[in-house]
Amino acid sequence: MLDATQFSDRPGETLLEVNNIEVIYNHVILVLKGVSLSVPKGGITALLGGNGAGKTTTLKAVSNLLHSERGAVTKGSILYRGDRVQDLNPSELVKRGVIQVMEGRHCFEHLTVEDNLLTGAYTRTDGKGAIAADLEMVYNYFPRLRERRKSQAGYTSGGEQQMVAMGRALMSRPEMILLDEPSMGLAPQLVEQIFEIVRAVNAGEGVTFLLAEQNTNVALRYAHTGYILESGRVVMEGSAQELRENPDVKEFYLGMSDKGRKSFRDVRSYRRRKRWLA
Amino acid sequence: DLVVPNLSYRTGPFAAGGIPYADGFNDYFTLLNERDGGIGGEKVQVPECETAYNTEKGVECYEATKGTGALVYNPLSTGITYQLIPKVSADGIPLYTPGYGRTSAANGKVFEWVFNYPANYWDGASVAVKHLLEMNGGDLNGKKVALLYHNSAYGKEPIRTLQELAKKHGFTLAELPIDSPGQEQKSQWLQVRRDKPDYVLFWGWGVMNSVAIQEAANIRFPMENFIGIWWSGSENDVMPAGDGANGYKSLTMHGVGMDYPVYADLKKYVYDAGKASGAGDQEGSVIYSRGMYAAMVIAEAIRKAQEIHGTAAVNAKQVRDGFEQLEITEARMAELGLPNFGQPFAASCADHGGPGAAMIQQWDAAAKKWNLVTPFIAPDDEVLVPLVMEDSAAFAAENKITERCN
Amino acid sequence: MNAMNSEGYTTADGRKIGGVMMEMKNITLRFGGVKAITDISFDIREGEIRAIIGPNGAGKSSMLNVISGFYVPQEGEVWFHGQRRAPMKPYEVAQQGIARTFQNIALFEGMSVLDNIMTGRLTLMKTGLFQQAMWWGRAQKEETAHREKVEKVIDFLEIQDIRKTPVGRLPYGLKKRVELARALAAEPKLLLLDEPMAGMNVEEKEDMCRFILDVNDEFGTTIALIEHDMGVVMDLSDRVVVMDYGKKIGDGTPDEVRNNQDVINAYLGVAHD
Amino acid sequence: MPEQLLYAMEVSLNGLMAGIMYALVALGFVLIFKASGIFNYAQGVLALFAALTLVGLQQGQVPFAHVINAIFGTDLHHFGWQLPGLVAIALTALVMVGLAILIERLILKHLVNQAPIILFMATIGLAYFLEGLGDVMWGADIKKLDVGLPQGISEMIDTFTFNLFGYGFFIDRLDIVAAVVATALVAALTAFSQYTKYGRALRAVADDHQAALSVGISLRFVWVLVWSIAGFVALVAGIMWGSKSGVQFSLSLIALKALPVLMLGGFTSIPGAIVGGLIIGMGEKLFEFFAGPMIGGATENWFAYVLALVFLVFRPQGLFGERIIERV
Amino acid sequence: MFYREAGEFKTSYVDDSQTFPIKFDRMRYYAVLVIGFGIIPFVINDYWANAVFVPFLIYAIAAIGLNILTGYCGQVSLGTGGFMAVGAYACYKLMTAFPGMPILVDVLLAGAVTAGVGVLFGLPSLRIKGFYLAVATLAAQFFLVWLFNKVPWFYNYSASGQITAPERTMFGIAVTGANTPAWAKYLFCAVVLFLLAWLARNLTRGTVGRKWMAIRDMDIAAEIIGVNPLTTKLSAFAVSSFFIGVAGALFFAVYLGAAEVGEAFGIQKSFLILFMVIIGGLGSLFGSFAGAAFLVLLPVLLKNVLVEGMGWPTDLAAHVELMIVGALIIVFLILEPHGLAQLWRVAKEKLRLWPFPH
Ligand SMILES: Nc1ncnc2c1ncn2[C@@H]1O[C@H](COP(=O)(O)OP(=O)(O)OP(=O)(O)O)[C@@H](O)[C@H]1O
Ligand SMILES: Nc1ncnc2c1ncn2[C@@H]1O[C@H](COP(=O)(O)OP(=O)(O)OP(=O)(O)O)[C@@H](O)[C@H]1O
Ligand SMILES: [Mg+2]
Ligand SMILES: [Mg+2]
Repeated sequence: MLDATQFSDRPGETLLEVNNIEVIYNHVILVLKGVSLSVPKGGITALLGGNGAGKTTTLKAVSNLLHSERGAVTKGSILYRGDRVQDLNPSELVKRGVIQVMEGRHCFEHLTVEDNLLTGAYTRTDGKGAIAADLEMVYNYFPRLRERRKSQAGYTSGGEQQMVAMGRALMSRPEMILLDEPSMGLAPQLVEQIFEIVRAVNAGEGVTFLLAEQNTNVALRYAHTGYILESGRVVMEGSAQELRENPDVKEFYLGMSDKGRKSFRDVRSYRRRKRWLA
Repeated sequence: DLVVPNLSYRTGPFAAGGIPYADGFNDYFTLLNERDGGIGGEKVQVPECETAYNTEKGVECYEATKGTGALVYNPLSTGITYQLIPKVSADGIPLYTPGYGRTSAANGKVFEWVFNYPANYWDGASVAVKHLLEMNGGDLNGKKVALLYHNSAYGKEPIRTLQELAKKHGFTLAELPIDSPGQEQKSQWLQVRRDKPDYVLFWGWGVMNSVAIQEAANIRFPMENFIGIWWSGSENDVMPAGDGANGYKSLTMHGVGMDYPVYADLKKYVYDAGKASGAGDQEGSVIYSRGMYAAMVIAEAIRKAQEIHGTAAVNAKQVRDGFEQLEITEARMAELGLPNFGQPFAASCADHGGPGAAMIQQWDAAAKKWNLVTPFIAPDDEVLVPLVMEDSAAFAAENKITERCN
Repeated sequence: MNAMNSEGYTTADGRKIGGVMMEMKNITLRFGGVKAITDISFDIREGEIRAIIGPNGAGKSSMLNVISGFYVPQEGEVWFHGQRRAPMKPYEVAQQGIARTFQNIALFEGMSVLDNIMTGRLTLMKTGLFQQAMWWGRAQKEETAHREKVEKVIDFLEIQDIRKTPVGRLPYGLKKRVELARALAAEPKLLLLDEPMAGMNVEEKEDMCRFILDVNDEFGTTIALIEHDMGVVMDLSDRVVVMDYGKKIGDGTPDEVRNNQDVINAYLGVAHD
Repeated sequence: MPEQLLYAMEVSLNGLMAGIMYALVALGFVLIFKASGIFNYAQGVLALFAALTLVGLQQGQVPFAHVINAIFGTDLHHFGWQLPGLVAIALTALVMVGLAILIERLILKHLVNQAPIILFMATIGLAYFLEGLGDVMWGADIKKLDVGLPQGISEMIDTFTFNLFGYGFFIDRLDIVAAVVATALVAALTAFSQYTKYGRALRAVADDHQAALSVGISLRFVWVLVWSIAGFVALVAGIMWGSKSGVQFSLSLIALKALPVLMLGGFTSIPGAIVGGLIIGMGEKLFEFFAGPMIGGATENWFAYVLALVFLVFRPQGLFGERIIERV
Repeated sequence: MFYREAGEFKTSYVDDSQTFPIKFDRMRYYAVLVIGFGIIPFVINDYWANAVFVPFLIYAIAAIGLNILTGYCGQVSLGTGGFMAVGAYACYKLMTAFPGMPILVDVLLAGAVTAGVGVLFGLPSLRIKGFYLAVATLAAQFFLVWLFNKVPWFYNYSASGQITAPERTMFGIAVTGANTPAWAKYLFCAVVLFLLAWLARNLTRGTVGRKWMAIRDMDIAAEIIGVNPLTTKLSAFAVSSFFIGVAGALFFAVYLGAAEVGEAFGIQKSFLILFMVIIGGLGSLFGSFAGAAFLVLLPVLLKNVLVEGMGWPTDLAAHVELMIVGALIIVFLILEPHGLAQLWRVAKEKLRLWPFPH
């Protein structure tokens, strides 16, 4: 078990390494055009970028969920703990401790909230007791879920479903969690909560996080390092610190102008997004 | 060569009946080719075409084969027969449907191209009733008879006749339809068990047969009072019921078993020569014999045609004449190695239906064989002829056909 | 309409807000045991941008569903244009000029972007089955007429380049935009938006805001909007309803709400700048 | 007691029995639907295939004999052994497991995350294939299936009811066996899907393939498991129907009797299959008994469906089916 | 680049919404028409007509019909056989009741009658969804078949319950009955198919089509944006049944000439046509043609290859045929779950990109 401080002592040791992968959907649609990431062990890495940049695709490539979307990694390699994982099937990957929280909830709508959480523990073998304990932990993170535990997930609110998805992942006691847009549709203080949880889990249990996030400013507040994706390519990377400072990031991702945060009302003029690569 | 297509079905729900029939049909012609070098010196080709008892496939087969100079068709399916009747009439190819198909085709005045001698369903119904009469010293008054039938064109054929006969002989008729395929017959047999009919007549085909016999055995219905049409009287039908089937009766229009001289030749020229059709394990079975019988009649008709037209390479039109003037005598059957196998008959321009006599066979479960328990019984023409006339007249009217032969 | 409603008011930036367009009176909605909404009343005025905020599961989306007739509240009345609305089917509501977008995108995955947006105009298209079958003549004329309108929307939302793409392939953010286009195509009087900016980055949110504001003052469309991004809510909306556990805990201008202690406790957590 | 009433009782009883026979087939459908949202059109053919294999193994038939003979001109038919029923059943069960594995490898694996109708279509293809394969392997003739199950009227009930009402009811001994087996099966399967983590996994897979994958449920395992069980259920159904009507093509058509049962009980409920079976069986038989004579009989086929339809109008997800979630 | 759409700019929305926006496609389409109407009728013989073309054309009509219901409106139906039977028997009754009436009118009226029946059995679709509905439509299938089998009025009290199509002519040439020339059969069906396909195209490209698809893709959302599910679903049932009814009428009157309901319009028909639609491609008219062609041609082809070509025994051939068809269905689905039509589209996209992989 290492915690954040340890992490800061010895960076570098990478858990996941994505080397210049290319992803194609339906044999024709080229989406990732050579993406490379390296995710340090015990770190929180943010994957930023606009709509359609390829964040989700990248995460799915790592967790091998692409096949089920008729997509495929056609170039490059994905190494987890140094060994190549792109040919494993997702369940083997989960057994190795990599689990994904998918974009847009994906709850099992006919199962109750609690059953949903328990499916997260499917691959676990450490007995009922441990699982029950973790269930308790999840309920403590998300009290709202405890109230709705017996109702079918399909009938819970958007945010509740988001919590279910999160909790379900935690239930598998993973070593690495791929989070896709965790903050989407969550109330502000819950967003903070979620990220607090992320930080806690990361520090406490040493779980590594790779998270795709639109809410750049929260993401960069909690992440250690970040990558910025633009239409299938990594256009910028660096420590959260550096990224926060970067003027372009400031303008396009944090919505800051030199004179602090400006009102959404004032943004009336048509503004073209700056492209890093023409 | 002479081409006699064999529209058979070795697959689908009725394969169990289609296979032996097709084998018998093929083997007989193989015999003629091997032993006599064909008919009148002309080899016979029997191209087989799979219909799976399905009308569309039947049409496809017909169209596929008719171009090859086919001389006669024998589709072994009432449904397909109805498809083909208009077509053969237009294309001028005879259609031979012994013991099945459209009964009123017996009236040659209307159905120029169709032949269904020696017997048809209405004959069968009448013969069955006659047998019942014999069993009851000629009186069926107040008796209850149930007709259990395949809920289709085939199964419905005998109803009119039986209704007439019921009027005439004063027995009551109960009609119990069973939907194809007929694995579930509980309702029908419970009803039989309640109403306790004295006799059950049965028009079934395929799995329906074995299930019916099984169920009859289950409810302990006296088997000797359970009489099936000739399509419900094969080994396949009684075997599954085991001993329960003992005593079950069915009609037949020809002999059964292998004690006919022809089998010696078949063995010599066909089976042992490894030329047997299909898996070659059907010899002597009831349906096999029927296929062979049909082949025999067709062969004789062709021979007749050759005789009439003085050429070996006859065409379809000439073969029709052969059918129309065909006469099968006891002597002839003996020559063919099938003494007393079928009934003697002579066709004519007006009569395409033959005498319509049939025998009753009974299953001996212990010996696992059918025994003939009656000689040929002639049907009750005084009832049947008017019916045939009526139905064929209706057809003639609908299709604007003018009567021939007069 | 009674006098009080008809007044209207003028916003900070001088937009004129008309009388009450839609009024919810004491709405209560239950699902078996769950009380999604408890006795909530509020109104939406002509031309205003009305925000509904609240923690997850507070009942916001349910409220929109009540407005668009998909959920039928056990108690309470819905008043529209000064008349009590008789219980009616969702499609009838839509025909009254109420269009909406959904929280979990509800686009027609099997159709192209263009067709999806065209469906927005179904309520306005009138040719019958037989004219359609004949095509030439009325059907075609109508088709092209509406197509022109739709193209305007497409230009407006800057999605020309994806016109013909099947929506299934679009990334999340664009789907949201297409959904907005579909709603706009209906030329609604009242536009309901359920978290239109979820899953967008600041820049995209800025674009979205621009669209919403433009719709509001170019077509004078009234807008009710659910959003979790306080920045957006506070900047855009004229008045805000705050819900918590199905109850209304606040209602007023952004500033009033922002400083309302209940709201801070229940939702904002920290007082928001 | 009035005769009619007695008859009606007898008919109802037999209806219930028939219903159980239908339920045996329906069970297979439910299992697969529950576990993958696949409507398995091939279930009927599976039953046929299982029965054919069982008879074949028991009689020591040479598989593909017909083809082999056709090609090599040999004359193979039988190995000449005669296995005891249970051994044959066990072997057949193994074959069905093997089949399940093949199906997963060759078909399902490639269709993860596809629309239900597509998977449905795939099972149709499978049905065609198995139908052909079964015939090629074992031949198309009627086969007698005999694993020593009792058959025919049960004297006990007959005499008992006779002493009671003066009219002996007919109950087929085979049906009684079927009833017992079915109850056991249902109990076992329900327990399995309620109380094991696999049960939960199955339902998860049915809801969302991708999400199931993402939490580490191995679709491969789940599907092989489920199809094996379904194969076994098919075997049981095959045995019951086979001993009733002999084994041949039509056996696959019993699937059609199972559909209304399925619909009425709910595609996702194991007990539903039984209850649905009972209702359908009894309903159709009683209708035939009362209305049949008036409107010409053979009403069972359509009435079963109409009956189910009526229920559906009131409960669109069937009696015990999972509520269809309608949410935006 | 073999296949171009680049360099074609639409100047009006009318052009843009035409059936074949791409010149290349348009050309191919005209070519097909020329062959279909200009060449085949002159070279066709009985075998090709009865074994291949006529069934293909008729099944194509039925497939389009079912595709409208299942592919466009998302209502899975297994009642197709029953509805074809309605068409057939309606046509038979009309033909025999009004011998003077032109056959084309008979056929279209038969379609109309079927549409009515279709709407009736469509009503449950308002509550029942998905596979439940599919199984529910079987009620229609079995009931209708039973009805036509039981009630003698439908088959004019003929002894065996078979119906036989009397001869009817068009412009003095027989199109039904035994004496119909092959080309007449073919041409009659081809014309009807052409007309109906054109109607289908119009319906699916406009308002009605969008309503159907909206209901298919997400019925709740559709209702909320203003689609009336009742009228939409029923209209789909009506139109689809009309097509299927016409197909049934042709199937009986022109193709079979005589029919027995259980045999010709049994449950297998329902499945067969559903297969055509799915294999061809749900929600694609081209798919309906492709699917029909596939399932009509393939068996005939296999049969000829295996039996005539390789001289296999017919039963073995038949079994193997089943296996091959089954296997092919699966293979196609794995290659492209959305049917032959989609396979075709992807192929085109590849061609467009050719020689570049993406
Ligand atoms: N199943 C698919 N088939 C075809 N194209 C797809 C598919 N899924 C995604 N794409 C394409 O891949 C590109 C990247 O999509 P992706 O979902 O990875 O972006 P994203 O960064 O996650 O966007 P968002 O922030 O909106 O989630 C998009 O342009 C999209 O059109
Ligand atoms: N159809 C339904 N059946 C049962 N419960 C429901 C249904 N719809 C909503 N609920 C419950 O009602 C409550 C309010 O749901 P709603 O979707 O309105 O929340 P919300 O305010 O939109 O939250 P979020 O911001 O997360 O979307 C939730 O607890 C939800 O579980
Ligand atoms: Mg994404
Ligand atoms: Mg919501």
